[in-house]
Amino acid sequence: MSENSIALIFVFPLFGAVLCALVGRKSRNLCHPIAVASLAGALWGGIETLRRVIASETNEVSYYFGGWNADAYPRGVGIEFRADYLGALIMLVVVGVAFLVAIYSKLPVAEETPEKEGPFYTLFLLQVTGLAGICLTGDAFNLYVLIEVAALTGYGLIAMGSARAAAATFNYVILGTIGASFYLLGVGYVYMKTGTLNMVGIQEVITANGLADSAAMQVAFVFICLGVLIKMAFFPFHAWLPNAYFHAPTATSSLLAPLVTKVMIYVMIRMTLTVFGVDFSFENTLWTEVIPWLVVIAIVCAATMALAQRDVKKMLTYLIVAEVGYMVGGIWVYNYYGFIGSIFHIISDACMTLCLFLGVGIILRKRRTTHFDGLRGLFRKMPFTMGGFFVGGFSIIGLPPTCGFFSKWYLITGGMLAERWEYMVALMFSTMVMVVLFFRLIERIHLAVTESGENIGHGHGDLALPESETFFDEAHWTMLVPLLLSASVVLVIGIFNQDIVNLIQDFLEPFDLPKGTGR
Amino acid sequence: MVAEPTVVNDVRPLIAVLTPMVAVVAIAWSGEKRKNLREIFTLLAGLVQASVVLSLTPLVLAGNVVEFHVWQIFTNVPMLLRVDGFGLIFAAVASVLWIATSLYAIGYMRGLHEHAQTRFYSFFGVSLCATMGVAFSANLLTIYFFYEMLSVSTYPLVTHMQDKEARKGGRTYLSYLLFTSLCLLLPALSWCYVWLDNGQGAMDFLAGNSMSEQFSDTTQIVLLLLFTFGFAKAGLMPFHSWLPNAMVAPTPVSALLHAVAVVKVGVFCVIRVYSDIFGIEVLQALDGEQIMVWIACATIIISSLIALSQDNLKRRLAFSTIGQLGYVVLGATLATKQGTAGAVVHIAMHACGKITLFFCAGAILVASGKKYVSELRGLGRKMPFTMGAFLIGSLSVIGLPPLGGFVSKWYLVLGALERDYVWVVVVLLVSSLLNVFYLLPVAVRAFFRNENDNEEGEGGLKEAPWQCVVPLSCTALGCFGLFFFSDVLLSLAGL
Amino acid sequence: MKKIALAVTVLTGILLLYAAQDFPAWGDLQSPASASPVSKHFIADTGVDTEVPNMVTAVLADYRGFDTMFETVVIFIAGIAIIGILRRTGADADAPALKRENEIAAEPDLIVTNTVRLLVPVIQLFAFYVLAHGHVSPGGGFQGGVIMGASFILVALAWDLPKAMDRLSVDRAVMLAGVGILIYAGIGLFSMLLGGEFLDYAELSHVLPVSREMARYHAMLGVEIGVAFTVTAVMFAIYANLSTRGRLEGGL
Amino acid sequence: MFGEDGLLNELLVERFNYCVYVVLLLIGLYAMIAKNNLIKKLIGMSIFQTAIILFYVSIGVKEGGTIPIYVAEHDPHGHHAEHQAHPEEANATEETEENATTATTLHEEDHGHHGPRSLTDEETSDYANPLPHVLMLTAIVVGVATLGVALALTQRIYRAYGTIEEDAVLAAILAEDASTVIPDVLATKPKRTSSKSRKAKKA
Repeated sequence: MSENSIALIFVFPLFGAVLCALVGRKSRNLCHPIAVASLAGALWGGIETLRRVIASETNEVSYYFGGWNADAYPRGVGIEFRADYLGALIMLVVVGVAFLVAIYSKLPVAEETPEKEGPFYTLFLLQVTGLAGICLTGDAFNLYVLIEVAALTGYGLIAMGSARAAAATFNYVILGTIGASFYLLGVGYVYMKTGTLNMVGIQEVITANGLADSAAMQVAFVFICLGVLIKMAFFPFHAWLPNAYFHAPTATSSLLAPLVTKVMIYVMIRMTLTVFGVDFSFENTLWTEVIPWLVVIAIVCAATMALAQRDVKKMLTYLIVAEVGYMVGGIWVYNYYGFIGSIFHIISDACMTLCLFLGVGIILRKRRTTHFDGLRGLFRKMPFTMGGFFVGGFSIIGLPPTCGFFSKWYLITGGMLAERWEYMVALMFSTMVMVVLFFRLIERIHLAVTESGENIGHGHGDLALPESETFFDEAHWTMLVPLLLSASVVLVIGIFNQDIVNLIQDFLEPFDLPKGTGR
Repeated sequence: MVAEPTVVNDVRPLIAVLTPMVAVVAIAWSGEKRKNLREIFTLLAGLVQASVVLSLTPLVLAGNVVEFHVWQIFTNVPMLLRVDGFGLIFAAVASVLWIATSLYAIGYMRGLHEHAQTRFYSFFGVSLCATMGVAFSANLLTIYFFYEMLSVSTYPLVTHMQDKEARKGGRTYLSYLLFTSLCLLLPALSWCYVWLDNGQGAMDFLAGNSMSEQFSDTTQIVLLLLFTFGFAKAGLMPFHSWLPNAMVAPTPVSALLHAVAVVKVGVFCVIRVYSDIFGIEVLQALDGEQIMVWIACATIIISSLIALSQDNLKRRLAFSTIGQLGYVVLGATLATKQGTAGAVVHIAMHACGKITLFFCAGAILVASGKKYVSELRGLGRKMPFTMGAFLIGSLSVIGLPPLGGFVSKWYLVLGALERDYVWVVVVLLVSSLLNVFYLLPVAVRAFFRNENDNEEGEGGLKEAPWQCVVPLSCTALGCFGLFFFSDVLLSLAGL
Repeated sequence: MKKIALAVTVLTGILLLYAAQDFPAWGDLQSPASASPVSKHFIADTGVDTEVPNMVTAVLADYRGFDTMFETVVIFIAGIAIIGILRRTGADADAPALKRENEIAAEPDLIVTNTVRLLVPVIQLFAFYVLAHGHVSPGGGFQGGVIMGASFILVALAWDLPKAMDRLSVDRAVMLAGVGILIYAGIGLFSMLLGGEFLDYAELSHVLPVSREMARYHAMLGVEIGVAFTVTAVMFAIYANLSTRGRLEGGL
Repeated sequence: MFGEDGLLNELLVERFNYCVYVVLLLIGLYAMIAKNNLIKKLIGMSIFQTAIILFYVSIGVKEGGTIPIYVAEHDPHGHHAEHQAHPEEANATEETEENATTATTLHEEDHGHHGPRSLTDEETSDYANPLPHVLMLTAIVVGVATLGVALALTQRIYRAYGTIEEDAVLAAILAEDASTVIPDVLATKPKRTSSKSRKAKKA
């Protein structure tokens, strides 16, 4: 079974999804266990895959669907799944995050989208299938199909919430379709000029035919990047994200917020490194001089907008936009360390965003609101929940030893070596904004002060909170355990970052990225 | 680096760092209901920690360094604990004074019936863990970890009162510390990390100083500035104003913050960077390094002048602290062996003196509820022990023999003369005079002014609880002790 | 918004035209896409590999069968998502139906119903033909499924939705769609269990009394049937939900 | 780029298809962004996707190529069928094949095996490229699915706000936002206790 581990990653969720759809109407309670079990299976397949990649000599494992392997047939005849360190790591993050969210979603789904458990878990599992597939596929068109699988399930999952969610989703559909269509168009250009859809095949043809100066290829690159940037909610194209994630049901936003944008950044890395190749992607001043400045604008604007929010969940959605800027910047400073930072930040940001969204979900469930005013005194009621939430916050700020510190570290190093000072200033600015944001939250959660600054309870003697507020009221264990797990993952990834970074370095080594400056 | 010290692997540094964390778990478990148990745990942890730290002294005095490898953070950069003389001085000061502070805190907190005492003791423990970590860090990254940990873990202590003022103070505190550490320090660290590609291990405090080979003078100055201001806990102007703002905290916290843990961590880090990352020789050879001396001197003078105008006793002490920290930084910037030694010893001397002063301020608050210098008339007769200790602490901070403060100032003067900075000597003298002007009147007013107005309840004024008085008397005696045993400190500091 | 749109459109247009100068000539035999080994292999060796005369079907269901599986999943997702979005639950479900203006509670027209009665079997038969004959002529699961779904929609148009739902209720449609995916993925999984890769139909020759190539041929028919199931069911489910705003009652 | 012999002529005459797709795509894109009516946006979306489909299919065209389904002589089953059921017809095709210029020997060899054979290069150029067609089948399906979901969303929006004009929906949402009061959880609790105490006093 081990040689089929790549197939298992999506076979489990796929069959699980169909099963959910089949049993969902009659016995809704079965859906949750099915989802958790199938994701556990997928997780096993994912770990097995990573293990195989590590064991393999070339640091990558290929899997040819339908048996159309590259030895007997021309490359690109069938669809190839190619797991290298980059893909395998991010796939593992996707499946792991989804697994935690699946456990977590038991109560929120039953409460927020009653009687829709069947459709919800079906879409949930298919979303995971799509996202995990994106990380592994070695075929540019298959990537499009999987992007659309992820997008469509996303639309469904978000719109299952309120009418507001539907209105927000409509924007998402329009922008998402523009993004995906641009990607499709770009792939069409690439196919027209290279005659293959296999990612490695495309790279080979570009090198062999000297397509670096081809106008069509350049436009293809621009379209693909544009499409991916829209899909990842890069700043000027972010309009769909905050509302969609804000109004989405808790379980949905907990799943989508950590994963969708990150996976799209993965796609961008994949496109620049594997498909178009380093020379093509980073030698053309048409975009290499433009995108870093866009990144700066994106980070600064998104951070500023986050600062203006008075609602935790809304604030977090803007933080996602800012973090997207970080990672795109990490790619486009075009430096070895920048890439490490970018890839590591995909992993760590997924974990810490998960942590925060899980925390926000619990707040929402307890307080019926995520507005700043509703946060007072939460720490007394739910110390463990809020502890986990704070860990996520520290990681976003970038305090050691959480993983956020290490990714930021590599990003800064990359920016410094590439002498992209404007990027570093933007990073610093947004870090400061995050400090302000999170300590504003911590102040409210921890200190029980009101918006106007008056204090509930006085400094001396016991806090004069209403009696009902002082007792210990922790979240349900199905919600608390995933939160604490994600918080500990944030710490563990941080502490053992060296192991992950080694894998990323092994992945990046063949691309011969610039490691230093001309200093 | 004269001779390579022998490296001894030992788990004791880790034990010293982790003891407070274990205590935190025990404290949190005991909770508000079992007060006595909780406080016993606190004291016990302090005793264990102090004895572990002190047990390392013979090893270090014999010229060894003690190391413990925790885990690998980056390529070439492990999380490494290492005890050398300098670190040991700081760790010993911190752990011994923690015992005193814990004892004092018990009296203070119970005396004022403070809320959330469990939280208070817990985070106190965490801060101590971070302080120990800083003292024993073997490289820049490890030190950064503990530095940030200290920033965050003292936040709940600063905002302990939970009122508007505490909130404001907490905000200023964190925004200054995190802004500097994330925006100045992190790039500087990352800049240093770049060397690692050349296999130099330049972040390690024991590694040879390759700074001058790697960077131009301008770059080095920029790095120097980034580091010096990045460690904003050192309280150098213009990043000093978190310190007076953090005065909203309960007095034991202020004592810990301003005498032992936080500010000393700041200057400790600065000295580490100056002497172990840049290296004395490099600094001496560096053009434009004098700018740091000027900044330190300016901080000393300006803060002393501001201290003169403060009526709130704790704020006055806070500005005094800023000035005293300036001494330490000055010693480091002098870039001579004697200057550095002076700086190191001054950490201990000032810690002992200033904690006494804060203890006294707290004891006065507990006993009489008075916060302002102008209210203290005649208090010396009611609280002879407290005010006596205050006088001793003041004299030590001013730097009169036979008190500890004298020794460190002496070496600072020697260091300045070695570099032919006569004007620095002048600055030192002027600032000592200013110290006299802002510290002595407090004691004088307490002892020699009659109380003009008899207010309600004044008659019943007594000494503070014994848990308060005992520690402050001990630390006051410590000021004497440090003078007489200063040779141990100096030999640890490498002289 | 209009100005932004105009600017975006003009920019995109410039990019597109800029790229167009680099395009290969129309119908160029030597264009990279036409001359690539992949394309050549599809044309030259489909017969050898799979014995299917319709290259499009072979590429769709076998060479790129994984794409097609997810394509089917996309259809399935659309059906589930629409149900998820439009289904009324809780208080929403009890809300009274909106009375539409000019609503005529008319009987179904006799001419229409009778014509449909005659047409539906023919349409369904044709759907089976398109499905089954997809290997040798244009057609296949998607096309057949759509035609099949259209027959149910026609019933719903001629009478009303409940009449059509008597034949294929939305619940059953969801089930059918799931079964379609199960057939497709099940064939893939079965070939994996037989020792090949996922969707490596040739492995089915271990259990079928045919050659490896013919195993691919037959398995393709199998997956096309799965596709047809899903498409039929989802087409109808989409229609049923959209036409009644998720209430599943009354006519259009 | 805009020389007299250059782009315009080339675009309009030689690459007419490409031009059509560009125009369609731009129409669709403009409608998606600029139109106020949600349904019109969706129409734009459909046009946009159709344009891409047109583009892809244009890639697959080969001059003189037929649809990518084997003609009888290349049909892997053709020979079996012909030999068994219609021997005369099979012979007839065989003759035409022998008259034809291509790869006779290979063909005969194949004939001997009565099985499918690999086509020669020249034979392959007779068929259009099947891959773009397959890809577009997928793209069409994806487009339909997206459209379906988007229509469902539109209905949901209409159900909630009674309009499908974007600005009207936005106005309704803003009005809704303005009227929502954030429930202050902590502030409400003391009142409750005080009312309880009041009751206690009454009692």
